[in-house]
Amino acid sequence: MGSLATRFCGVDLAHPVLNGSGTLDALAAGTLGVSAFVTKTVTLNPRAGNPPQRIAETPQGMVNSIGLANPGLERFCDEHLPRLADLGVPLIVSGGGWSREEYAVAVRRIGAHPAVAALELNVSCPNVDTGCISIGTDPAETRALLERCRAETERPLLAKLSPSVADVSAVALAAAEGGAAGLVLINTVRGMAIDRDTLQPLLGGGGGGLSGPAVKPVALHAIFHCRAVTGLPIVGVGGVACAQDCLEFASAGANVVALGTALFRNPGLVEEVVAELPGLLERHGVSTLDDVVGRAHHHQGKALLEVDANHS
Amino acid sequence: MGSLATRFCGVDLAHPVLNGSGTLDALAAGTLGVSAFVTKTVTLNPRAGNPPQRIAETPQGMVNSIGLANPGLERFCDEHLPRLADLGVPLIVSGGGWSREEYAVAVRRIGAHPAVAALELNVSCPNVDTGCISIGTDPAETRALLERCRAETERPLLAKLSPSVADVSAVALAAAEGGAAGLVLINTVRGMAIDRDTLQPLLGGGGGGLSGPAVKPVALHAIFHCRAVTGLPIVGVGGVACAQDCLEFASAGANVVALGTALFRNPGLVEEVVAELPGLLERHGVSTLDDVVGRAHHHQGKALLEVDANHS
Amino acid sequence: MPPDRRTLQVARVEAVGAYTLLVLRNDGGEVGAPGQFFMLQADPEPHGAYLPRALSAAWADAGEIAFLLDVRGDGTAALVGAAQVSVLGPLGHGFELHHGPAILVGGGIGAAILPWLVRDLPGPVTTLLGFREQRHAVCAALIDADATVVLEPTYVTEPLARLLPADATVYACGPDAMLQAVAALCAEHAVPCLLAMEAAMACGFGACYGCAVEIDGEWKRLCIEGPVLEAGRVLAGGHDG
Amino acid sequence: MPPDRRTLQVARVEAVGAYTLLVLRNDGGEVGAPGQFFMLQADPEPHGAYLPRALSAAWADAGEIAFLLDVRGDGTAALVGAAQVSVLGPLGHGFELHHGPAILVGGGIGAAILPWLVRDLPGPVTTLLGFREQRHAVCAALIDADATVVLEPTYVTEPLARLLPADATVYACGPDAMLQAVAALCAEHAVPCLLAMEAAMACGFGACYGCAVEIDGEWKRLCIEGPVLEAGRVLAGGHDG
Ligand SMILES: Cc1cc2nc3c(=O)[nH]c(=O)nc-3n(C[C@H](O)[C@H](O)[C@H](O)COP(=O)(O)OP(=O)(O)OC[C@H]3O[C@@H](n4cnc5c(N)ncnc54)[C@H](O)[C@@H]3O)c2cc1C
Ligand SMILES: Cc1cc2nc3c(=O)[nH]c(=O)nc-3n(C[C@H](O)[C@H](O)[C@H](O)COP(=O)(O)OP(=O)(O)OC[C@H]3O[C@@H](n4cnc5c(N)ncnc54)[C@H](O)[C@@H]3O)c2cc1C
Ligand SMILES: Cc1cc2nc3c(=O)[nH]c(=O)nc-3n(C[C@H](O)[C@H](O)[C@H](O)COP(=O)(O)O)c2cc1C
Ligand SMILES: Cc1cc2nc3c(=O)[nH]c(=O)nc-3n(C[C@H](O)[C@H](O)[C@H](O)COP(=O)(O)O)c2cc1C
Ligand code: FES
Ligand code: FES
Repeated sequence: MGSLATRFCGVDLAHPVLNGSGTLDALAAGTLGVSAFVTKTVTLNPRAGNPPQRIAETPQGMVNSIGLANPGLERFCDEHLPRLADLGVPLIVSGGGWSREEYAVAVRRIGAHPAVAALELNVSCPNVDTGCISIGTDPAETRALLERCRAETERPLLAKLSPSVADVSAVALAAAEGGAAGLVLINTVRGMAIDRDTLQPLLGGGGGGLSGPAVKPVALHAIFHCRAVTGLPIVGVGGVACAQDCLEFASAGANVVALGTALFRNPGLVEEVVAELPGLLERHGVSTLDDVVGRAHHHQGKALLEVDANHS
Repeated sequence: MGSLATRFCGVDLAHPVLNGSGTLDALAAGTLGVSAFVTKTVTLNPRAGNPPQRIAETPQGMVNSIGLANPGLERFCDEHLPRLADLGVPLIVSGGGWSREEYAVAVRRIGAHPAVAALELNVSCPNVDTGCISIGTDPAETRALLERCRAETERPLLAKLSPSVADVSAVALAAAEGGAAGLVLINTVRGMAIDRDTLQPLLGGGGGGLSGPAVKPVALHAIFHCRAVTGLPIVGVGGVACAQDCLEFASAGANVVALGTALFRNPGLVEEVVAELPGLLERHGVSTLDDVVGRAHHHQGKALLEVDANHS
Repeated sequence: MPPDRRTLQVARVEAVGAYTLLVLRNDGGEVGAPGQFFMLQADPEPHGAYLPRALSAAWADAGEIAFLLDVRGDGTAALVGAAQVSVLGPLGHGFELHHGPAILVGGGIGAAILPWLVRDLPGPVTTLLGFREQRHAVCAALIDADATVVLEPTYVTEPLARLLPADATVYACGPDAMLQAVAALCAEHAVPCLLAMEAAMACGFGACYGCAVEIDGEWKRLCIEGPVLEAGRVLAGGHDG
Repeated sequence: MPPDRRTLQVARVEAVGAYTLLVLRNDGGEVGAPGQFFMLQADPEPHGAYLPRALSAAWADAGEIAFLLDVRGDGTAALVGAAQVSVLGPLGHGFELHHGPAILVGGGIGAAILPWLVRDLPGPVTTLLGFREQRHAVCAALIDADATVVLEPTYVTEPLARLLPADATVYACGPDAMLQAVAALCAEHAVPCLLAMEAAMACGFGACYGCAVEIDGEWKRLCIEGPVLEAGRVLAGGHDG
């Protein structure tokens, strides 16, 4: 049986299963076995988040309008980061903002902390008014943001992108050109829920972001195309619910995967997936997930990729 | 009990339940009780469609890569249209193309047929290389297309839009400015499926379009925002599976709804929903679906709408 | 620190008037304290209920864990039809059991949480219960044979107002409006008051930030801070969400 | 014209070697002819199988409809565990029953379709069956006690080649590669040949265009044109999809 250990953007990982930003508070519940802990998105100023109701169940998924509730850069660095540093796994800190400068300030401060292995730039949160996602819908803005932030740290920068754009691979390419070391795909898909009794918007934020198995096909599509266009390493996230999903995400182009919404239902899932992976890899005739990465791109020469690339 | 009869873009309908384009062949299976029949998208030239496998099951949905298989304008008008005219319900013909001129030719020819009540312009199919969806991701192109086609017919033109864009309401607004009488929201969401055994792309077309209950939150979001921005009447489609869904879609801003993927599982669903609607409307204290249309927009003055509008 | 998750067999399901009692065979696993809650999901995963449901135990010990359910939607319906249930918990903070007399106030299915509390409270207990209709009140027998039961249009705050001031701690669970009224009454009479609150929850263990409630004047996670809170922590602001 | 959909009770479920026999109580509803198929879904809707599954009847009459299933995934697993099943059909075109001798060729679960055919064919029948392993071959007894059964690595085309040419019609069902081989053999000997084919289907009644197969040199809907087709209509092109 092969090993699950891998390396992602220069960070050594015991296995390829992480958590999605904003879907695990390791200070409240522990790491649940993830090989690297990804923090909830931190912004320059503290944010209370959106008023309740913040979550709605949907067919094989949920819509959330948390609204980037977080303690702000200052308190995060002073109070949270030192405790996160003691978790014993590499840290990936997610940052968000409303302008290039806000991101740059956060990246400089966070990137300077020795416990931080990499930074994730969230340019894709659907639950805030401007900022974040408006950067992430514009390739030029995304490129400029990455360039600006690259100047602030030696740590690898990952760009987390939204699938709710006309062509996510164009944004991914811009991120690559700006100096992103890797991509995180996908953030939630824009969605909305209506209260079945009052017929009013159910969520306090009005709209929200759809996650869970429902969006798995959307994630696979984004990963496949961004991989084809950029060749960057990818954290695959979006509806991953079992070891088999990890293989499918890897084949589409993800080097490692992150569990998000699935953790809410089962905090033991990371350990279950990690336990199941070696056997599943063996059944597929390979010894590591790396052997599967990008396999869907090498079909019948390159025919399929070309057919599909035309579609975007 | 109230009446289900309604009027949409000048077309009298016995009730508010239609079919989604490409999800019912009335010549093969009858109208199944829809109040107006929407055809599969017709293109200038015949199209064989994509190679198999064309469909994949996903959590609470499916991904298809049919690829606009259709007999082409000529055969459609000569062989299909006369038979469709005998169905006894208003016809809405969906047209697609690769250039403004192709759409214009189709609109002129189809719009001239006396049995055609309205035309739907599909600018949102994810399963063809260029054309269609590349128009529908660009507001200026969409406006120009509508303007060009308006010149060719007196019939109402409906624009069918894709949710896989950064801001569908901007495209909707452009369609409105170009002269669209109404909107059809949503077409499928870009997605992909991987064969669980070979880990290769499962669909012959590589990528495809996600539909079914999984995308319901995405449809509600698009309808809500396009309604807010354009005020145009809307055919709501995307995961509708029961009478309750019709009310939620109406509240978000749909005047009538269309059943798509749900028909594949249950061709009797139109009749079931139509039978259930009056009682459900009564439980909500209203007598027609019109009474519910747009209700989600009139919350606490206008506060919620404004909160949410900021999010896009 | 990671919450405990296990699969338990359903021992029995009984109608209790309009509500349903779901009793799980416990495997000797930890059950926590009255007021704590569990995230439950039918196993195998039910159709139409992607997320687990938050439920407070009606009572629990090494042998069994019981829940009183208001079966409203797909999730609870699947639970009362299941042969086994996946159970995450105990979660959150339960009631701090004060010495001395206790006044228990339950509204509707909020009463579900009280049987265990009645059993464990060290001092004398007075129980006040309010329900919509008689069929909901049937569960009063599970809680306290001597309970004062009122039906709408009478609110449970009426008998409570007659008892106050009192040298007692008030433990309340029920709809938000009732909790606010109870908290206001207790504040007026400077009577200590603990509220068991509800919010839409996706995870129950602090991961999703979905269960925000205005606590200490800020949106905080109910699953971490509560679900049982001192009334003073939530009364102050009065959130407008 | 709209396909008929009804809910039928499961009469019995039996293991037949590696396969499973699912017998539904028919309510006297229409059953069509051998080779037609039905879209089946467990009722209530199962978790993990959003679309119904296409299955050809193993046999059917006013009293019961039987299916022989290869339980591979969530949909078929839910069917064999269900108490009732929603059934759409009969759908598509079945076998045209030629007079005179018949040679039946079945490969793997493709044999599921043959019992009804054996029962209804007017002339003498020779049955050739090929399976992966003995446990799959157990179902041969349901089809024809005198069947010639081969196991891999022997292919069912071997005994067929020995029978041809013959003054008979060949009726074949099995994996694509087998059907192509059977069709090629029959074409070579100018023997009439009918193939029951499979394709991924979402609807079964012509609505989704998902079941495209190259028929008469074009992609056509198998659910409308087939699933039973004259071999000549599919042999010609040889699709590369
Ligand atoms: C700490 C805590 C303890 C609880 N204890 C108990 C208890 O002991 N007994 C008990 O019966 N209940 C209890 N509840 C409430 C219980 O969790 C809910 O009643 C239960 O989730 C309802 O599930 P359901 O499947 O019946 O209904 P559903 O309404 O189908 O499921 C609830 C789900 O639907 C969503 N939803 C709710 N309302 C709407 C709406 N109007 N429109 C659209 N979506 C909606 C919610 O977000 C949730 O995901 C408790 C809740 C909490 C937070
Ligand atoms: C006309 C017709 C008649 C048939 N008759 C019979 C019969 O009599 N007996 C019988 O056993 N079978 C029959 N089949 C085949 C049967 O429909 C399939 O075996 C069945 O759908 C499998 O369902 P499942 O739930 O077991 O497997 P699953 O594989 O879980 O379900 C099949 C679903 O998964 C998708 N899928 C299939 N393969 C993959 C893959 N590698 N990766 C990802 N997704 C995949 C398909 O699109 C389909 O939606 C027939 C098919 C047709 C078209
Ligand atoms: C409740 C919730 C909160 C989230 N918060 C964040 C966040 O703060 N930053 C971020 O980049 N992504 C956030 N996400 C997105 C997830 O990290 C992930 O990209 C998305 O949910 C898709 O994965 P999933 O389907 O596995 O959940 C959040 C998702 C959920 C459900
Ligand atoms: C198999 C299939 C084929 C479709 N073909 C078309 C089409 O030709 N033209 C079009 O505008 N939309 C087409 N659609 C999109 C549907 O009309 C509808 O917009 C979409 O499926 C979302 O609705 P649903 O979730 O109810 O299916 C197709 C959808 C499916 C599933
Ligand atoms: S329920 Fe998820 S944080 Fe409280
Ligand atoms: S299965 Fe839908 S068209 Fe044939």
